[in-house]
Amino acid sequence: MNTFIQRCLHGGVIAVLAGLAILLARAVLALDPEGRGLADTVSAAIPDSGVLHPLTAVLLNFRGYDTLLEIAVLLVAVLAVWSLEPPVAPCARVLQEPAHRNPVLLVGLGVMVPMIAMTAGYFVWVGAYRPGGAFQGGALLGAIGVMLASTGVLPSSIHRTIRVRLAVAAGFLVFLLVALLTAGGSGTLLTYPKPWAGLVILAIETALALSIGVSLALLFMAAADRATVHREDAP
Amino acid sequence: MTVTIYSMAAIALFVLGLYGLWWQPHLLRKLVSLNIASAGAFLLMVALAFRGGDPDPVPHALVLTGIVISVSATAFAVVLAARRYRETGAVELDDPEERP
Amino acid sequence: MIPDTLIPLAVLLTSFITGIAILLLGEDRVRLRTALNLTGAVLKLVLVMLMLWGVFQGHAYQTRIPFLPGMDLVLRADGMTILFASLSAVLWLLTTIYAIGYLEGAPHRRRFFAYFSFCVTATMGVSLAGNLVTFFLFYEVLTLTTYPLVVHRGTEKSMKAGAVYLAYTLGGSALVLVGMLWLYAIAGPFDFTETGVLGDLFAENRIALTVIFFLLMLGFGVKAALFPFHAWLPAAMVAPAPVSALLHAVAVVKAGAFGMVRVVYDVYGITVCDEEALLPAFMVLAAITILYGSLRALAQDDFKKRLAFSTVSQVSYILLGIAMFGPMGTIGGLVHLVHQGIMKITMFFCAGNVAETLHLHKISELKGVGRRLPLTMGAFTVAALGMIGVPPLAGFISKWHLGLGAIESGHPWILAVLVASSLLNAAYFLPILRTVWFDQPDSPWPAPEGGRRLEASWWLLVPPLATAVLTILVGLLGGSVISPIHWAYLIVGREY
Amino acid sequence: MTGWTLGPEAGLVGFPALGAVVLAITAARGRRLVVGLTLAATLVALVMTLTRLLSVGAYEQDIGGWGAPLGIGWRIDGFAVLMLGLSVAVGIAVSIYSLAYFGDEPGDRRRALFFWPLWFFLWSALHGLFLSRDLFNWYVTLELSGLAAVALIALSGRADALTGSLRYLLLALAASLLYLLGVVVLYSATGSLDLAQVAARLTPGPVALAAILLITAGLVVKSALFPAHFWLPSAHASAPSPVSAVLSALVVKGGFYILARTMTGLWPAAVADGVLLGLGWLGGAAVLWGSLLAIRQQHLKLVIAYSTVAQLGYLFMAFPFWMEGVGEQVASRAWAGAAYQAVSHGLAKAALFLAAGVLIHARGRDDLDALRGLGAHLPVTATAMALAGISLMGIPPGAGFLPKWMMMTAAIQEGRILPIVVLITGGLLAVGYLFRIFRRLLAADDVVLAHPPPRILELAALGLAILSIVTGLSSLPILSLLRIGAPEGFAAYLESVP
Repeated sequence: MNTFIQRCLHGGVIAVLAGLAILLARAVLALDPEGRGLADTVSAAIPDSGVLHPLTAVLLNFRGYDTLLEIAVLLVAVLAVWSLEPPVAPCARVLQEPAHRNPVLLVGLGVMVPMIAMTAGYFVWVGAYRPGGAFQGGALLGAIGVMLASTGVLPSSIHRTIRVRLAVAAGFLVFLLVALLTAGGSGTLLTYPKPWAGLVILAIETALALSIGVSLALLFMAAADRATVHREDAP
Repeated sequence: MTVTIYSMAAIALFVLGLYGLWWQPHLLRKLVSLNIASAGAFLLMVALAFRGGDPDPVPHALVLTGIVISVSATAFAVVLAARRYRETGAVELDDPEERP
Repeated sequence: MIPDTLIPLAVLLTSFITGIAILLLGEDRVRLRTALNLTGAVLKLVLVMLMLWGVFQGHAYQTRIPFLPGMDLVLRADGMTILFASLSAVLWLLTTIYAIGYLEGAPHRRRFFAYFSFCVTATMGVSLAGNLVTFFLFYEVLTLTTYPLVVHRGTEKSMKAGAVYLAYTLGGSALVLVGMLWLYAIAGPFDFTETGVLGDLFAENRIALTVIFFLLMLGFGVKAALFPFHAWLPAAMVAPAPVSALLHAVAVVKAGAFGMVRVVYDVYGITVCDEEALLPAFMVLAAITILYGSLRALAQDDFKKRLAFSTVSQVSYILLGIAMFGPMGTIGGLVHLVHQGIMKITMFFCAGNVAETLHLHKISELKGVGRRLPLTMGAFTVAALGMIGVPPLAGFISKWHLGLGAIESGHPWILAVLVASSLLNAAYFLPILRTVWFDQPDSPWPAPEGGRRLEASWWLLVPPLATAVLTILVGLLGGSVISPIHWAYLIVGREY
Repeated sequence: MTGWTLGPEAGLVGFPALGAVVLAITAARGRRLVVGLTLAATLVALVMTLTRLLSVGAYEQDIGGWGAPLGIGWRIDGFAVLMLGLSVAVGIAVSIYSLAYFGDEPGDRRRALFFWPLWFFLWSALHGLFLSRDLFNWYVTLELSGLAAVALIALSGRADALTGSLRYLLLALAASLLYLLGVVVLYSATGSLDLAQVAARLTPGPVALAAILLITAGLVVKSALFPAHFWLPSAHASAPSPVSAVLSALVVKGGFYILARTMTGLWPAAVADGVLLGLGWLGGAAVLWGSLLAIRQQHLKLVIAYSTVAQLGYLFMAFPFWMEGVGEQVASRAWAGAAYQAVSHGLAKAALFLAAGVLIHARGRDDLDALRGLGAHLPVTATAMALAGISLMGIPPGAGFLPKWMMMTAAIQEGRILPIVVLITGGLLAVGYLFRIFRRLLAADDVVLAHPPPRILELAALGLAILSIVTGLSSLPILSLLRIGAPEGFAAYLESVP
């Protein structure tokens, strides 16, 4: 009897999902195949945006408010992950053997980290003209963090220092202050003064990249910590 | 035509992801399923942005925002699930062996 | 002086502010609390008397507060208001005095007196309500504020009684709510108006308005303990004596009865009700309740339970009077609203005194109590004789007018009901009097505590004596301006 | 300087966010000061927004000055400001409460460290949600508030909280994806994310239907409408009490708010009658089912959480009155009723959860029988519960009476009996589950308090409870506020407000 109900439920869910797929497919097929969305509008507004690349213009200027909130999401995720730390912090690391005992790893790090960091900086700067920007740069910085954490260079309890907290929050803080100051200046959030728009965006992007990188690395470390503990505890 | 193929694939991914979210008992599998569904949604956005020849940047920006949100939520969910495992030993949402 | 538009509000505030103040005071601030209680009660009485005089002179007191688009909360004083409000004000003062004595040293007195004040505020609101939605508001507040009083003792038994009480009264309120909603949909927003507001509307919506009438009347009937919705009243007897006194004589049952009065006279209009034959059903229901309540009262040995079933029976006299078309019947019903209150509250004070001083709860235990508590039992005797209808006491006046009304409206069978009911009244009250005065006690009664000369403290004696005197006075001084019967004549003059 | 026209509504989003990030950096240092400044600044921003609204009428703000469809827009009208007012009132009470609630025990101190930034981010996100008129921006605010809410639930660290929050997180994410897809479909069809522009460009057809269904499905899960309510009770009941208050009073309203905005915004061009009717049925079912389950619970906070399930149902019972062919009088009455219900429930439920927190704190347990006799010890809290209860039961003068009255009069004008039956039964069932709490509070048992609660906890709960009664007696100002910029086709009833 129980399995019968389960089967009915299973069938029902599949039917609903199939219906959902058909509904969506029908809607997609009914859309105008030549619909251009806002492509032309964006192109027309690019000269006023302070940057040349449309994606960056949308992210940091036209819909910059979304990005502000999105960075808040990342910050909230970091806070949330920290808040879950068990009362006694685990000392486990991903690699039991610290890197400074392994010369190959150490040299590798010495080469890779500056290179990646430079690439990240380039990405942030180039975002104004071609594909790139804070997210790509931040992701690379995050990769540095992951490398350092995996090799045991960074301790897992790193967030206890105010400098780390500041680095995580910097992107949001800078962005928010710009938003509030522009609100005070122009009556609406995030209306950048025209001649300065490019510079303001670059400043925001730099802070964002830093915070995104640090946040991603910290999220990874928190999850990795947990994963290690998980493995050790498992029977 | 390309748009249609990508769109249909995206819809399929989305629906499969939702199915997995419902059907898979293990929390990590649920999370993977959820990410598959997200991938479907993002793919659909990018695909539809390509309809008019040169791509519409707005959906791309939206996808980027969506990805960051998805990454944040996934990381949090993983840590949450791990913490719960430490507390209760449960790896499934309705784990019958969950310690009270 | 307070302007006319604010007096109704001030009448409410005298007890509402008292309640808040008591709630804020500490549990052990007994003297201050007593002072507050008495000040509030006296102030309210003064204001009500002021209004009484004003209304008599043709003043219009009205407070209007916007509530919803097209719907105001209206507080105002008309003849019926005065009848009910002065009853409540007088009895609140007396009951407060009594409760202070009765609960001396008991726990949770802060909560008790606070909710007591809120309860009176709600009762006053019911009497002052100038339209149905205001009436409903205070009616609901009354239900809720009475609950903590009913369950005041906090025992399992009182909790059960509280649940029964809520189930019945809120069920009744739901009926009223539906009826009110429907009525507003048909008639739009309206105030209570003498001779009714429906007029020609009735002919257009005959079926709907008939159903609404029954919804409203039965809904209010629950609180008036109309058969078959009376079961909560005897159950609520677990409450402390002052609460029972207030519930039975003034607040809850009377609010129900008053609601029925308002519906018949000031919403539908007595003429419409008569022409559309809405009333006979309620006449029969009232008659059944009167006889049923009396019969059940006969079988009770518990003192308070017997009084409770007596209330079930007596309150339906009011409905009986309303349901008879004709000035005399109406006068009988309205005046009984007051008279029953005065007499019944006397009895509950006395029952409370017996329980408080001698810890007796059963009638069979009361042998010879009269010698130990002569003043208390004297008051009880007056009230009981009044209930039975011995002239010239309060009960006689009501019954006389009801009898006249029965003949006037062409329902002579009502006379038979009245006679039967009076006989039953006698059958369950006279044995109590005999036991109390003439039976020998099984063992001598313990002497009053602390060698007091009085049978009980002043706090407990003054209220029943006062109401007993009132029972006599309202009968003897029927012609004076402030007598209830005079007001009933005044109201009837405006309703027909 | 002419350029300095301050946008006060920006402060409603900005100040809590600023407070959050400052507290995230400085941790416990200067917390009281930062919290106090944030509360004061947010309140000032609300007052200024309200003043501006009253002087110029409903107005719009284009963030970044781009304007739709390129930029994101805010719409500040009566409905938005009403919800903002609710949020600020509840937020201030909860914040004051929380300052005392998280005490000096080590676990509490650690919790407080994360509570404040998370809570202020949640607050900020909710304000962003109420202000927005951009479909994708709503997605972002939903995610921000949802993630912060989940983290706040998990803060209590109890096993059931971890389970509850995890279930909530997974469902919320899936629901957001459904909503997001609906938005994508709308954008692809109309080339705009601005609600008004979408409404103007959308034509009925498979695209509109798919979009509405997806958006509705996503938001229904977010706002825990029956039968998608199952995540709510465990999540709301296991969270720390101030968090429960915020969740039940504000967070679930977010989904309803967006749905109400979309439905009224896209109405009548693209809204299918079947969807509206279905929402109404589900709402009615939620009222009955939630109340019945609330009566069966043995734990205080579960009773209150199931009551939320029931009370949310009332919000959705308004939707069928927006169907094709219903007069504007009735539609607007139902719309105003739903908005009023959102406010009245928010105030009363927050008060109830805060009061519950006091009782649980005092006794150290949360089963119903632990409440026996507490009323005598904590009369202020008991009073707060009673006042909030009056509102939830829908008994005048509680605020809960008015929305029910508006919906019932709407129903009777339309000649629909079923909603009336559900509304009245729901009220009676609410009496049933609330008096299970009250009767225990009034019981004569003599109890010893584990911890005498700080006075400020009791006062915060009482403040909200009194506000819920005041709201029940001041309908005209609230309705006339709601009238400012009411959506087209939903103003007739409000026009009659003097």
